[in-house]
Amino acid sequence: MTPFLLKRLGIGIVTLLLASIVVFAMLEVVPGDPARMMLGMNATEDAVQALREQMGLNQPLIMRYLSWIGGFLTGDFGRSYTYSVPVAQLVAERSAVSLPLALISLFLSTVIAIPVGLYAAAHRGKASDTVAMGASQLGVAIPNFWFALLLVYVFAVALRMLPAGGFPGWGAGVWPALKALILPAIALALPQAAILARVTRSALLDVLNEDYIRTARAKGLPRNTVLWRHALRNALIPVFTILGLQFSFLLAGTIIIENVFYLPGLGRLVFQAITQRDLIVVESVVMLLVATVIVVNLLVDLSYAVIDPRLRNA
Amino acid sequence: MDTPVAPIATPRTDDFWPRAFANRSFVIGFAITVIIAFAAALSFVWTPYDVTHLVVSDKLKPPSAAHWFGTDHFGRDILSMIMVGARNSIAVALVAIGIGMGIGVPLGCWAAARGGWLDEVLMRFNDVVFAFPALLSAIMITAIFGPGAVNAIIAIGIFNIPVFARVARAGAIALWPREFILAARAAGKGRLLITVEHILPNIANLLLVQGTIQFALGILAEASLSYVGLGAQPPMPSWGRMLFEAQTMISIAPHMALFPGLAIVITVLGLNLLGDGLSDLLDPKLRRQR
Amino acid sequence: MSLLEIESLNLEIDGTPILRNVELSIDRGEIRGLVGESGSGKSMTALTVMQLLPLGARATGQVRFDGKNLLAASENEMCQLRGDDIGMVFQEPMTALNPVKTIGEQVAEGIRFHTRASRPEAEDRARKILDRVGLPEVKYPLSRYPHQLSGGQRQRVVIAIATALNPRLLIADEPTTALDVVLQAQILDLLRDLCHENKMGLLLISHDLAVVADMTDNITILRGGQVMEEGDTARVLSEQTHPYTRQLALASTHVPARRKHPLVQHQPAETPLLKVTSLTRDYLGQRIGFFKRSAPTRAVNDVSFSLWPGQSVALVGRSGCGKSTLARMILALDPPTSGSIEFEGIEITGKSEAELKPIRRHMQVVFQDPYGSFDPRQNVARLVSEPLHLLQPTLGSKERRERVEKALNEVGLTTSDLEKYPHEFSGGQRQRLSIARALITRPKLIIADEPVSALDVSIRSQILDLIASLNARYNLAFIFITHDLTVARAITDDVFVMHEGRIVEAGRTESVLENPQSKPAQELVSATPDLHRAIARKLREQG
Amino acid sequence: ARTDLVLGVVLEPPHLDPTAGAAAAIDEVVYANVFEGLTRIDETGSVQPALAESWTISPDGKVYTFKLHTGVKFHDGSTFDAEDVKFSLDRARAADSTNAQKGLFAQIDTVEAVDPATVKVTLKQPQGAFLYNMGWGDAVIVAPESAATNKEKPVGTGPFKFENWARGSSITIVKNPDYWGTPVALDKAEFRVIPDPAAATAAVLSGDVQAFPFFPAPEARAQLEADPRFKVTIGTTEGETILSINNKKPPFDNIKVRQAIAYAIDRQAIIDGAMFGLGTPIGSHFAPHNPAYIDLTGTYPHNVEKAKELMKEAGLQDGIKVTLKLPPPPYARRGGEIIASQLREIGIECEIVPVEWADWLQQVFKDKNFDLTIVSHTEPNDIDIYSRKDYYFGYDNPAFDKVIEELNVTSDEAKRKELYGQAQKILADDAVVGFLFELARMNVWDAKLEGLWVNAPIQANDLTKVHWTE
Ligand SMILES: Nc1ncnc2c1ncn2[C@@H]1O[C@H](COP(=O)(O)OP(=O)(O)OP(=O)(O)O)[C@@H](O)[C@H]1O
Ligand SMILES: Nc1ncnc2c1ncn2[C@@H]1O[C@H](COP(=O)(O)OP(=O)(O)OP(=O)(O)O)[C@@H](O)[C@H]1O
Ligand SMILES: [Mg+2]
Ligand SMILES: [Mg+2]
Repeated sequence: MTPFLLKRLGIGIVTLLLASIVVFAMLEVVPGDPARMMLGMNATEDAVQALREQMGLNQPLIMRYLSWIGGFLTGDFGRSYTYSVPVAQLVAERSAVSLPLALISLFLSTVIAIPVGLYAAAHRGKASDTVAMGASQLGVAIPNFWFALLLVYVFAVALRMLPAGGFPGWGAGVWPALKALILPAIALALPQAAILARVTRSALLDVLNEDYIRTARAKGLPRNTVLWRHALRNALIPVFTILGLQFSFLLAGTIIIENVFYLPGLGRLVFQAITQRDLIVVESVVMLLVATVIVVNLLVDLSYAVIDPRLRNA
Repeated sequence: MDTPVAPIATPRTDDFWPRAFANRSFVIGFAITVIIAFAAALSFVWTPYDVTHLVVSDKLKPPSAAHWFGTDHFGRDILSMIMVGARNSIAVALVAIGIGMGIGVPLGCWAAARGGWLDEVLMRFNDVVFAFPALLSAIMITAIFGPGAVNAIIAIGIFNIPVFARVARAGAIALWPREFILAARAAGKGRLLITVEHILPNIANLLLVQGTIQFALGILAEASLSYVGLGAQPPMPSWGRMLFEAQTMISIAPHMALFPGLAIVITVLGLNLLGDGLSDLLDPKLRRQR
Repeated sequence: MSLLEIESLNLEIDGTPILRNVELSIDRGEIRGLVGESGSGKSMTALTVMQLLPLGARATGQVRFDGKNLLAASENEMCQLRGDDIGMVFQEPMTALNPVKTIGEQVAEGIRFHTRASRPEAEDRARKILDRVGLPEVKYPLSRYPHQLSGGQRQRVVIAIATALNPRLLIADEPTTALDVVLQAQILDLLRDLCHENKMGLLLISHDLAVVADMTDNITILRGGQVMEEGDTARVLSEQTHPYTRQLALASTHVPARRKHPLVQHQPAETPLLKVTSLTRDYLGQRIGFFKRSAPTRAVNDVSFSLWPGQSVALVGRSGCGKSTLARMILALDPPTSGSIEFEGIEITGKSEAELKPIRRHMQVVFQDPYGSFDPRQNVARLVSEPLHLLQPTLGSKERRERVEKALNEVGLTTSDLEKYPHEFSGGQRQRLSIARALITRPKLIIADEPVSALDVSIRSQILDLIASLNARYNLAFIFITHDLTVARAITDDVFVMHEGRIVEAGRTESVLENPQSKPAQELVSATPDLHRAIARKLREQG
Repeated sequence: ARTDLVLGVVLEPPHLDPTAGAAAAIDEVVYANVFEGLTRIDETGSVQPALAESWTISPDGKVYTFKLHTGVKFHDGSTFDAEDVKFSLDRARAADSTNAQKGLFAQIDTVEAVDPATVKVTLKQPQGAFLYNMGWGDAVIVAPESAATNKEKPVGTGPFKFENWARGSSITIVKNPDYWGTPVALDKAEFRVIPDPAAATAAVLSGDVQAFPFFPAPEARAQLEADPRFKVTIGTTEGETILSINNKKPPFDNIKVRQAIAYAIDRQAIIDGAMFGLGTPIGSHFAPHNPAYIDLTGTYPHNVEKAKELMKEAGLQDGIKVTLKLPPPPYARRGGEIIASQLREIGIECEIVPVEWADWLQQVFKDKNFDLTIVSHTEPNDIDIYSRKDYYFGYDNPAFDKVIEELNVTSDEAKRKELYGQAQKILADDAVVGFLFELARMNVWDAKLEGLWVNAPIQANDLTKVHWTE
């Protein structure tokens, strides 16, 4: 267990380090001067230079990388060029939107998908299976931003049930804040739920073909008992794998969905930061996302060991 | 004394089509794919209207006999734009898959053939690429090199590499201990030759099925990128950008959002169904269950 | 009234008839054998009784258990019967247990379901029954997972599950096919004891006549879904009145007519065809720490022997004793940890693929699985010609074709098969293809790793004939890997008995098999079922 | 009546210090609400007194003496006096200043705090627009104590105090109870950032925001006008939207090519297609609502034949390939597509290159690496940019420069008007750039809301007079 963890941790750190170099290098070649960007068309050249100096943009590349990484290690993520507040603060504020959003949609997609997948697998070949899988095919095919648009026009503009977008902040109370996240979470969750339902069903069908299912049935256990007690747990590994992968899709999906709903989340922060050349913010957020993905995958790997005893001493 | 377990599909081409036409997913998926591909191909030689010619006075016309899918805010014919957009989507997704396969499959096969530390290194590298949320990286890539179809292709293609590398490696690793590979080794064939002669043909089905899935994902990815303005650039129409432009006009010209949206949904649906059908047809394990 | 009565049972799957008019009955305490070649419908008969048929199956006729018609029983009623009154053991012990549940859970589960016993009660009973099948609690606690047990132990767990509630009928569908002979004998003994203890009816399904002859009171012979013959085991097998019965019996005891390789004393100066000296192979242990691994497995341990041209030797031993590993090293497909292998006096370890080419052409291989040893995507012409790659200079396409045709002829196939794909052949034909491929470079040595164990008895005898004739015609040397001593006896001159990586006994085949010296060899010999002996014993018992 | 307001803005300010950044988004939040200057610019674009109660100008036009209001306090409680004015102006024109509009202060020679309520500003030369310049957001008065932290926590003298900034989402200001002037009617105002036109439409329709000046989706105009809940107004801006041409780069250094472009452009089609009819065609770089405006749209009327002929005369009958770099706003992106289609008809094939603002500033504005681009010049009265040396469109005409020089030293209104006319005419004749239209400003707000600006002489959301009617 521990050596496995250590190894994964080591790999995770190497991944992060590589990622930091890639991100830094990529952003180094992004055209556009953040200082000029901040001052605009009429700014004089020396004003821009003064600002560059102030922002530390005139130091050599390697120094900037090292001081950035060094800052990272000491918990200092630097200051946003455009907002001139500490990046950590910015990221924390934005995470308070994105993280709940991703978690809610993960939760939504799971509670929709697993029962649907189970039901479809249990009724394989029947009309209800066909309908459920047809719907999931459709769900996979719908771009989430398009679906988001439909949701906004139905629930916000036509029915005026939920806000069309924006985020009042958790300070405004839990319910108003949650209300603002409902539509985006649904838009994010739907395609994921569709994928997950399909995976759940096919994993279950695979498992149901295994010999030990026959053994269990030969004990006299009824079909549903076998499905729940024997099949589901074995089917969880592919399901968890997909859940892990989905998390990174969800994170990326928030970039677009947060734009549609103008939610002040991490996704919009990076998108905006890229267009405004607020490189330090981009770097930090990307690193954060990569780290999250690594941690989530680690958790998924650990969950395998919990599910399957054969993997416990691997 | 027949039908022993064949873990890999047989190359029985003679009965592929009859079986295929009995498979509902395949038939629907194939039909949709053919129609879309035909529309895209047709757009090279003919579209109902010229999509680069703007007739502002004809703007936002609802669907009619003259414009089946209506016109957009510049008075362009939406049907024509969808046809040309199909070309763009297909081209971007196809080339991206080409990049993904072209690099990913050799990498995966190499890792499987060599094993050991090389395998470990290649797969870790894969993990790094995988760890980046793909859309975010695509945005960064297009931010660096500027938006455009070519950069969208590269961005989407790069993220296809680990996918194909994994599929190819998994398929190849399962094949290497098989007896026919041992027999080939006993016949003095080297890793490269065995990979080319035995491994690749035997993982072709896996790759084909994965290919249709990635194709569908590529079309969605292209639409997403175009939607945020980083895909193909005007005057080349693209489905994602059409949707983006339609956004603000949903209440005055819903057809502008409806048709490109449907085009994406139907194409992706078609490809997914095709992939489903193919994997049913090509996977003997599933075949036996039926 | 019998315990189980099957009358005029017909079964169709998706419209294809599988069983036709099957009749079969079992009394309390009776052991009935159900034999037949692969695909004859043995398993389907069993699954019909359990009502666990695949989707799309439709059974008509009568299946009465204790007077109750099972074909008309509801799923609920069947659930009550399964596991309680009727137990079933399946062929594959490796996959028959749920990998994520402990063996305790899996045994107790059925007990709890049927008796509504509390968890501790059920576990207590589980403990008892596991103890009964030879898995005492002290060594094998209930908290073990299946992967922590060996194949034979897993099969014991499966038997424990099936017999936990003392069913009145036990169906065992090839319960030992996946196990080696020693384990097979143990499991069969266990089943027999359970039957006698509880007056349990047992339906024993097997394709091995010897096993059935040894175990059963009555026998039913199935072919193509139809019952060929039925009756008292000893009588049916000794009289062999039905032609198919005779055919089966002959095939399973078939010994090819072959000239024995003479026992010659070789001079030390002569170079043997193959000389293996102190060969050892370790497999890395499992990783148990970041820098630590468990002790390596020594799969082959200090093995030495010589092989002379034209000699046919058997390598026998229990499963996992290192036979295949040894074969792979000789074929230079796996590097040895230490020791040397000389082929015609030339060292082959540590050579590059290019340097090996001339050696490889004289040393070919035939594998166990006649299907898996062919690339399903290549046609016969390409498959069989694959080793021609070894010839220098390379042949023209016409010559290649001639060679392929010749090789096909030698194994009794025709040139019209050239364009076919492996799946278009039967198992026996495929094994012939495999031999043709091995022959095509005119090798001096063929290593055959269990080349007939996947084949039906009738086909097996054909292949053995073929191998024997090739051995004689071309003075081909054979290393024949098998766990089946009958096969070893049939076609080999000498035998090496392997045990835990070592060769523990070597000698002329007859003498070793008649009079084994080492304990492993003795165990092997005594566990090997023998048709004639079994019939003789049966007849004696019946008087 | 209600006393709260949620107002939509398209762009989020990078920070809230108007003296340290060009972004109009800063002024849209803080101008006149949080910060005040010596003067201010009202809805009609004329100069009004603000912190300066009154002023006198020396006869040579070089010395301005401002009389300041007394009893004014900054939001942090510190008092406002002449020293703050001197500090602010000196800071803005210092060498290390990061003021985005340093040019505004270029003519200032000295600033002198005569007494706490009097400031004397001496200019190097007379400057007609000086009082106007002092009304810019970049010239607001800040306190030395808070100047450094204004970016995050702006402290001004205005009728509203900054309260909170939820980054990426909204900025909230509240009534300043200690305001020196007329108190405002609103207790609280929130500026909600909604960059996306579709989201803006949805937000307005759903009532999430009650006012959206400079509404970004002109296509929704008809729909919103038909809805009695809303009041839709169309105001003017100072945004001359032009097809910028790189005058230094062949073949655009040839006036014939520029004229051909001018003839090829169909302004009305662009206004209809890109702005859904919102916008006034212009024929030169001047706002039509300005008294000095002259209509020059007829200089080069839409005439494809003429354009083709000119191309032929320039020897380019076989057509040319050029790039058209487009910044993000819809007027540019949409307008660009239409212009590309119009230029294609005379053989100019445009490759459309969308760029982010950052790239645009770098590539186009700074490096002058472009052929054509579309941009709106939103600074008021900025015709003088054509005389700037090294300005991005590379126009160089001594005759024009002379007119501008003269303008700079003229304060007589009639004379100025005439000079402005001359300048407009020169630009139009030279077809320096493609003059397209004056950006209109579509405002949407709740029908029960009053006091918002219809026109935008400067980019600001002056909330001082805003109130609910019920
Ligand atoms: N799920 C299924 N669907 C359709 N046909 C099947 C299925 N399972 C088995 N069959 C067919 O039924 C026939 C009998 O199969 P069965 O498994 O009973 O044979 P068997 O005698 O047990 O053979 P073996 O010794 O190989 O186990 C075969 O022809 C087989 O192809
Ligand atoms: N690749 C491997 N890695 C680790 N251990 C292995 C490997 N291959 C074989 N072994 C171990 O080496 C031992 C000998 O294996 P081998 O396959 O040679 O046995 P065998 O005699 O051929 O058995 P069988 O009759 O079951 O085929 C076994 O304990 C096996 O678990
Ligand atoms: Mg069977
Ligand atoms: Mg073996």
